[in-house]
Amino acid sequence: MNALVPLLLMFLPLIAAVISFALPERLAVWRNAFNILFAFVKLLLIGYLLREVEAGRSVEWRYEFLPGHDFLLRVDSLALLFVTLSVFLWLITTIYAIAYFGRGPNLARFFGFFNLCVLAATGVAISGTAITFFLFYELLTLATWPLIVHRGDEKSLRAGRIYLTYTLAGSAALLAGILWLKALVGPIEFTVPPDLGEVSPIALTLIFILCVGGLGVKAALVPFHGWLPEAMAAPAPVSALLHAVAVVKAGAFGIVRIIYDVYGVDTVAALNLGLPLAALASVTILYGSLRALMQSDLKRRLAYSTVSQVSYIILGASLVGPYAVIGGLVHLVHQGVMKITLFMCAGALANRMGIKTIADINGAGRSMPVTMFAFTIAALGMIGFPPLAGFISKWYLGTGGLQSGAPWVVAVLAASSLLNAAYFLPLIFRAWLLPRTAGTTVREFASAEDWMLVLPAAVTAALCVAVGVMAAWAFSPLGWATRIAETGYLQ
Amino acid sequence: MTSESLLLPAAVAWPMLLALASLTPGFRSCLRAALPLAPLPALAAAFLAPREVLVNAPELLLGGGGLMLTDAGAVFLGAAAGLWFCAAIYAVRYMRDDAHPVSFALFWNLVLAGNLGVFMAADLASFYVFFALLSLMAYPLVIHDRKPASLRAGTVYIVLAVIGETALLVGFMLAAHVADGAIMIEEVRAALTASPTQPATLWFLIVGFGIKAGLMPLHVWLPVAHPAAPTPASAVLSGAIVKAGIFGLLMFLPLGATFEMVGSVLAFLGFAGLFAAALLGLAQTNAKTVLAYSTVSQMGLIVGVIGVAQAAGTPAASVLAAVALYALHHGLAKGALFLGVGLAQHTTGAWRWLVVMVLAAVALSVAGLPLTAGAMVKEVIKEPAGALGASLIGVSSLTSGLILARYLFVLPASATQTRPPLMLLAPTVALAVAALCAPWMVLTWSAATIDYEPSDLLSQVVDAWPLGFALILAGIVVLLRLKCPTLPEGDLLFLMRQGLLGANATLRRVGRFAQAMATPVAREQRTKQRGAAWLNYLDSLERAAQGQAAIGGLLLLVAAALGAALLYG
Amino acid sequence: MLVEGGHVFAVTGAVLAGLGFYSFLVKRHPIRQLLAANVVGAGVFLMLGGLGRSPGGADPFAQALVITGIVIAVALSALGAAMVVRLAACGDKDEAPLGEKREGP
Amino acid sequence: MSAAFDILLCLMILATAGIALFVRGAFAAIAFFIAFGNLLGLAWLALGAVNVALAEIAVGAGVTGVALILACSRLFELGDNLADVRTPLASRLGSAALCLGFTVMLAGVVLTIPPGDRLSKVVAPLLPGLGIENPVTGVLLAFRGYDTLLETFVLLGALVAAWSLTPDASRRLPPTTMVMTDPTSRIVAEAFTRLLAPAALIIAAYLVWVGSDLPGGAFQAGAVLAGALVVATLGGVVVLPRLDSLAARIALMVGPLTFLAIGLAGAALGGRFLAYPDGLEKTLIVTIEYALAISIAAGLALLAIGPPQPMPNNARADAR
Amino acid sequence: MSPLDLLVATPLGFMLAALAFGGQGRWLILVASPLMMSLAVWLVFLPPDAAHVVGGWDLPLGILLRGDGVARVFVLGAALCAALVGLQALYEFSPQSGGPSARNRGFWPLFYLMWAGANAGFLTTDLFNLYVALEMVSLAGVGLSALGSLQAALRYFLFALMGSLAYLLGVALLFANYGTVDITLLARTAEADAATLMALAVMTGGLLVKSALFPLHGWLPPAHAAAPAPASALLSAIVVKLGFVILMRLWFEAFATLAAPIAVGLLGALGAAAVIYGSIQAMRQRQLKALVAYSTVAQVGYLFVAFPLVAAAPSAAWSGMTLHAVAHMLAKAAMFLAAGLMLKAAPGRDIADLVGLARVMPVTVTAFALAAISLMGLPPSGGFAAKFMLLDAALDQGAYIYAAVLLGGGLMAAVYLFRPIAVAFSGAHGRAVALKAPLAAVAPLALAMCAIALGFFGVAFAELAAIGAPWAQGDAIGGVP
Repeated sequence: MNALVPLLLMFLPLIAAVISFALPERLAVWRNAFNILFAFVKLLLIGYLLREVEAGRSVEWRYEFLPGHDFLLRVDSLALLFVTLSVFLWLITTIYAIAYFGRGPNLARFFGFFNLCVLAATGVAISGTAITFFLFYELLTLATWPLIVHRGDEKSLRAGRIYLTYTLAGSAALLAGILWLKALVGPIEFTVPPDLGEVSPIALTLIFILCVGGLGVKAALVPFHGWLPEAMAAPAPVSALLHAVAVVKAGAFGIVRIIYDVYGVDTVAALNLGLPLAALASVTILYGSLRALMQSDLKRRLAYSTVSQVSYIILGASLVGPYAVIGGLVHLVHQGVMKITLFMCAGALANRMGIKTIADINGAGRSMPVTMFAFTIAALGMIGFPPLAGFISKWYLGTGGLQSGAPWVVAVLAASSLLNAAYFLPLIFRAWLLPRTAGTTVREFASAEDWMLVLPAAVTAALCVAVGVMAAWAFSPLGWATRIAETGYLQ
Repeated sequence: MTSESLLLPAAVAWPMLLALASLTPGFRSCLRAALPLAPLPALAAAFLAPREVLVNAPELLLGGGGLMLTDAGAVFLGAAAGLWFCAAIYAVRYMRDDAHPVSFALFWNLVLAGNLGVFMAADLASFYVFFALLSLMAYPLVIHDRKPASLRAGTVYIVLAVIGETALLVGFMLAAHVADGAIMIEEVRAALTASPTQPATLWFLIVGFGIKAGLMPLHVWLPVAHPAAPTPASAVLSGAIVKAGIFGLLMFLPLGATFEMVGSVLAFLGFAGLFAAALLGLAQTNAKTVLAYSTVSQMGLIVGVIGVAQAAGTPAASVLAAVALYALHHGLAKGALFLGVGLAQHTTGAWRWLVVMVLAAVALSVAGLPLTAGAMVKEVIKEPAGALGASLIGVSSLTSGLILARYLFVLPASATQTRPPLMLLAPTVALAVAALCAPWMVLTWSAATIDYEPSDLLSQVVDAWPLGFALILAGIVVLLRLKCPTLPEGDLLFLMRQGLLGANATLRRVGRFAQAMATPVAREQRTKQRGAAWLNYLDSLERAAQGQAAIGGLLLLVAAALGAALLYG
Repeated sequence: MLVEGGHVFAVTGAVLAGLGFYSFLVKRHPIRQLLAANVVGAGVFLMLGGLGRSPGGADPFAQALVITGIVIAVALSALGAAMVVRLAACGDKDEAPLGEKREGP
Repeated sequence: MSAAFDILLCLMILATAGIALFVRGAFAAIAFFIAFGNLLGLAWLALGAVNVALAEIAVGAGVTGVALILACSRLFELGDNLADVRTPLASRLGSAALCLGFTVMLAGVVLTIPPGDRLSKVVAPLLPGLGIENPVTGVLLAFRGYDTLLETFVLLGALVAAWSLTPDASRRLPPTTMVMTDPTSRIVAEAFTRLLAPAALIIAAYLVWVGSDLPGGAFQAGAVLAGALVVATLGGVVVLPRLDSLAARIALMVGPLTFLAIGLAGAALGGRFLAYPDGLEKTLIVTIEYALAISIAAGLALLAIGPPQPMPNNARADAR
Repeated sequence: MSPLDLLVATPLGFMLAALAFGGQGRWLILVASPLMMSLAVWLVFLPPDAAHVVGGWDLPLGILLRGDGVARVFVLGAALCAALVGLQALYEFSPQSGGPSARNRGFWPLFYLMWAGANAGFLTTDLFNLYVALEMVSLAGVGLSALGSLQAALRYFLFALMGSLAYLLGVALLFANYGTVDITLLARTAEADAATLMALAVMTGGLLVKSALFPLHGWLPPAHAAAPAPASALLSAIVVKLGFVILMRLWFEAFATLAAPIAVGLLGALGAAAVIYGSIQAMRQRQLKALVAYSTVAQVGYLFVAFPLVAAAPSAAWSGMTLHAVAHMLAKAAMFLAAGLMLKAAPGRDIADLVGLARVMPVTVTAFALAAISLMGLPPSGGFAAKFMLLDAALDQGAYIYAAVLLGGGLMAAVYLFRPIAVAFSGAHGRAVALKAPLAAVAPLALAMCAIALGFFGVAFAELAAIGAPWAQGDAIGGVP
């Protein structure tokens, strides 16, 4: 029975995608119902998986799809962390997307590819071998491209073009890296770290650079982050789920896999690859925040903030200390929850009140209080305001940095927090305190649709608070990350 | 977990509950009425709650944390709760026709919760949570009336508050690292005292708490922000919230160990602040600003004493009790004085003289008039301050006397009303009385830790010469109607603002320049010309490939090449 | 090894093939190129025949191959001729093929 | 002596080929090409391959020659003066060097291969089983029957491709009524056809019949018949049917159809595809040969004449 | 009654039937497709050493038909392609779709002729028989491209003629030298003397023209671009592959011992040049079908890049090479059919005219996109599996240049293939008009789905392709029954 669950996890979004593609526009109601239904079923599956993995039973499905290479879907605790995050947030964003679009053109196509994206994201999470990971990693690019060019205007086409140039080049590098490593040590299975003893260090370093470079594109590390702000031309649900959570996390998740499951902690330390990566991540953190400060468009500011926040995860992963790993992993979840709230609120503001730039947000609090409240909580969380999610991950990253002998990490975190405050607080300040200057004033809950538009953001905002406050709870993301770190990597 | 120990979490949870309640529309009407209820559980906790008992919630925050009341904490808690209670009653009447009641009630309660929580936190995480709640949620109070001036003040406040928060976060991380992962405050402090940490950890903590406590160079926001807030809020800001900074220093500085350099610098900054702030206060015209400067100077005194204790390595116990007592007295007194300003606006004639008399009594106590509680607490705090410190404290009564005289002089005249409303008068008087008697009561309770035997009356009077001199000076000024020079509200602030504006302008210019450089348009032209050259080469290659001659010729060429390769292969 | 009878024809076949190739490359008109192709084919078949010569007569297998080759050659040449004529007649009005008259990128 | 004759023959072949390839005028080139074909036939006779000689002269020289001449005449009328545009010297020199090298290498390689009989010793013992003596027909129709089957379909395919070129309008026109333009030559052709036709028919029938034992066979017979047909059309005696007319299609398909049917029958009766049940080989081979002869005749004739021309040719004929 | 013969005889029979029925000949495809598909499937499930001599005449006289791995895979691929292209042609050349009747009548016989020729070529091991099969396929190819542009067809004819003559010359030399034209016998007796080397060189030259490798590709783009969609689909998918299969047989079976690394390296180099040249030209095309045609030139390059990889480590790269060929066959056919439909709906022939097509004809654009995914070698497609196996082999052997070419090629393919897709996705308005017959898009979609499905059956495909492969049997070459 256990082998079937990952397969089911794969087939559900596939069926949903096919249904979404097939149903004509006038049966949109049915399509929405199906999407939400499948999201719930998937959530139940995740619940079952949680119980299984907790009880220690291994859940995997293996099939040799290329001579010498297995297509392995295995749900280990790390995979479960990312899967739970993406499945839960997919449910939220589906509801949000339904409300956001209402009756637009090409929606069947949108929801079809939307489901394919989640299939790819789940696939990335529960892939057991390097080639399976690559397969879903590439599928993610293919599934997200149509969503970026969904509107079909010149801007989104240009964004799509840039997105493709970056991601396809990145995945080519990744493929080269994986295959080169396979040539040296045979096919790579994640939780069975290959013995890299007799492989020449130069080759290992080059392979590491190739793999991390390839993954770095999706994880928006500095030289390769160009596509993320451009991808903001896509509609809000896309930027919310994909460019804040699924796509960007796939890159970071991949890097965690490479560092801990392929190379292993001691090899990375021996080759001292950890520090340069940490340095690159830190540069990205600061650069991202600085560019966010200079942006005048709301979504681009959030995009640059994503660029910097994702590098927290990579920073944590590359510092190879117990606390740093926990910090990185837990930020994987926290950043997802916070950023999706921000994007959903930004989307709701843009959709209902036409707020595009920072100046338009004046007095938004008065006409859309709940959305603005959620936005404020998520923004405060990003800054690291204590009880919220951001603080927990910053705390672990900081102490982790100190623990693995890199005190400058604390300085980076401090500077980044200041920059975060510098570009988030004015937003909150304008929204709540300044009077409404431009644009329409609209009642927040005019129709049922509005409930579905605002509630998701509220739920995720509440999640930010709960995750932060209840951090020490066994089943909180922090508890889960600690368990992963202890069992998985730091015997 | 006896019922009393439940008081601690209740003290914090109750105000938060009220804050949430103020958000629900139904509760709008009795919003302000509920304000005084908020600090009650905390007041009860200060007296009844068992000391040194950890009330922990394992799942919350970083796990293992919780609330615990220490003796000094109890004193601080009691003082703060009392002050909040009176200010709340005052606010009920004072904020009756306020434009933004919901925002005031919401943030008032949140700041209260933060303030109370800081004194009870047992672990780093909860301490940091309450401290952040306290400092960030106070911002809306500062800009409550939305006037441009208060908005500017608010900006300064929030910038420095955020910097303080970040410094504190870094300090806590370094401290936790020194205590290799432990997050309970005692363990952290023990680790700090035991191991010779490099001073960086301490400096971050000092900066973090210094900003809140108004330490000299970091005090710039205080004289600008406190007056901007509505009167009850200013009272609380100066009376209770500033004490959080002091409490933080007490909690985290390794008082047992001797840290020469850190201690002496702290002492110097403290005492410098004591005198400079007072003198700057004289040059102000707004009563609340004068009081704010007086707060800065008093806090300077306390920090100076802590600095000396840190340098000398005196054990923590004695310092804690003395500072707690002093803080108690200063909090209540400053609260009364602030409320007095609001009250003065509403009284004329005979009542006004009564109010002035009460305020004068409190002022004299703060200045250290012998036989008053002020003198007693000054005496008590001289003990850990060392010889130089004690004499400085003695002299300081001159400057504090002057500044308080200035305060009385610039008290705002009343517009119309003759009788002061009871709801405003009662809390001010209550606070004044509390300020004068509470220190004595606390002294008796904690006799074990503080041995204070009042010296005979004559020597006290002799020691009080600076105060006498100050009174004489004030008298002369009043008689000759001399005009004091006036300064803009924030002193250092003015310079910093110019610097900031300049930096911002250059940053924006750099940003525009980088943008221009990287525009893709320029790049595309360049590639176009270069590309055109080999494009037509490609076309000619294609035409040749399709040409007639290619048919046979190329085939034979390829065949020949293959043949050769086969031969020599 | 002395040049036996078969070699004479084989060599002529080879020369014919060479000449045919040269003419194919030099002559621009398709009809002349068809003609050249036929000559090359004939040359190859002659070479095959020559090498298959033995005192007892030509090798039947080779002959069968040659006959099949000749028929195929004629079929193709006829098709080629028809196409040339058709191209000349309609001047290729229907679709402008690519590569020829393309006006650059 | 015969060696001298061979060398002389080869030199003449090379000479005619050279002229055919490089002479300026198109018609002259084709004329010499036909001559070259006949000389080639002689060469095959010298090599002892009578079948091939027949095929070469009838098909190689005959039908190809006719097709090229007709094509040239039509091109001439369509205004393409078949002028030989001179290719630039550089490419001529280049290709000359290339071809020279190629020829020398080829000749060298050929000389290293000792001429000699390859498979005749293998073929000889199997022939009696088939009941035929002519080894070439045996190879063609039995041992390599598969090749021959495919080859007939190639012929058919070429015809279909040629005919699919004609635009719709002229589809219904009969294939170029290539009646001679000036009356005198038409009379000569007409008379000659009257004389030639019956002879050709007899020769063809004889060739097919004798093919199984003596040199001859379907292809040669078909070519002879095709030649006769072409001359008849030129003389106006016979009007070749359109491709989509039933008669033409039946004539064209009878050969491949019978060959395929017999092949499949062989497979169906338990043996293998194209395996003749023993005892019936000769009869089957002969029937196939006859059917093929007819189809090849029709195919080659139609191919030689080429697809119908809507253009001036018919017009002028009617006008006059 | 073995599929080895029927696979050739049946299409010939249908050719005759199509000729006989004339105008109504097009409905025959409805019978022919399922019949041929079942025959191809039957071939796949024959026992591994299934081979027999036509007519019972043993080698060296007779012709050996052998159903080895390569044959089965290519016959199945060709059957799938031809069947579905046939169904599409049913719609394309139907009278109401306005196709001139002459072309209708000409298309079907040539279609079956090509199918028969391809099957004959894949199954036989006799070099002369391969010559005849080559002629059948080239003739049909010329005929089909003549339906498009005569000039391109004439050039293709002359190229093909020259290629065949070169090939014939090689066969003649081999027969003269060894007395046999059968690959299995040659494999045993071949040794590196001058005649054989020259024969191999000249034959390879001829076959390179047939499979349009880079310097000799001149004839392909104009012919494929101008021909009607089903014709260009057949040309790109099947015609190009026969030349390649014969080269595989020559270089890896008949003259495996002679294949000097330098020579194979030269082929690899030409392949790499083809990949780069084809991709760059494809990027510069403005017309959709020209772009797809040049993509064929590039993809053929991949096949020849695989040559040195197979020569060095046959077991690893063999299935990659064959899988790439079959995946290209399916994907290219799907892409040409889809392109044809899209150009019918679009106002012009240029890529810029495809605005808004994704909304108007979603199924066709999806087929085009899926085919593009396979051609780019992006997972989960067959193209990806093939590229992966080749990359795997290349990196195992340390052939980093070829690995770089494979990866770079994939990226360049992405550049030129995403351009039309992006235009199709752009513009909500678009002037395109919806097609009347939505069913027409079923064929390209089915083909594209097969190309994608290949990605999941890499292992099964590898085993199938390895049946009777020259390197698999070690010494037992050519299982003569």
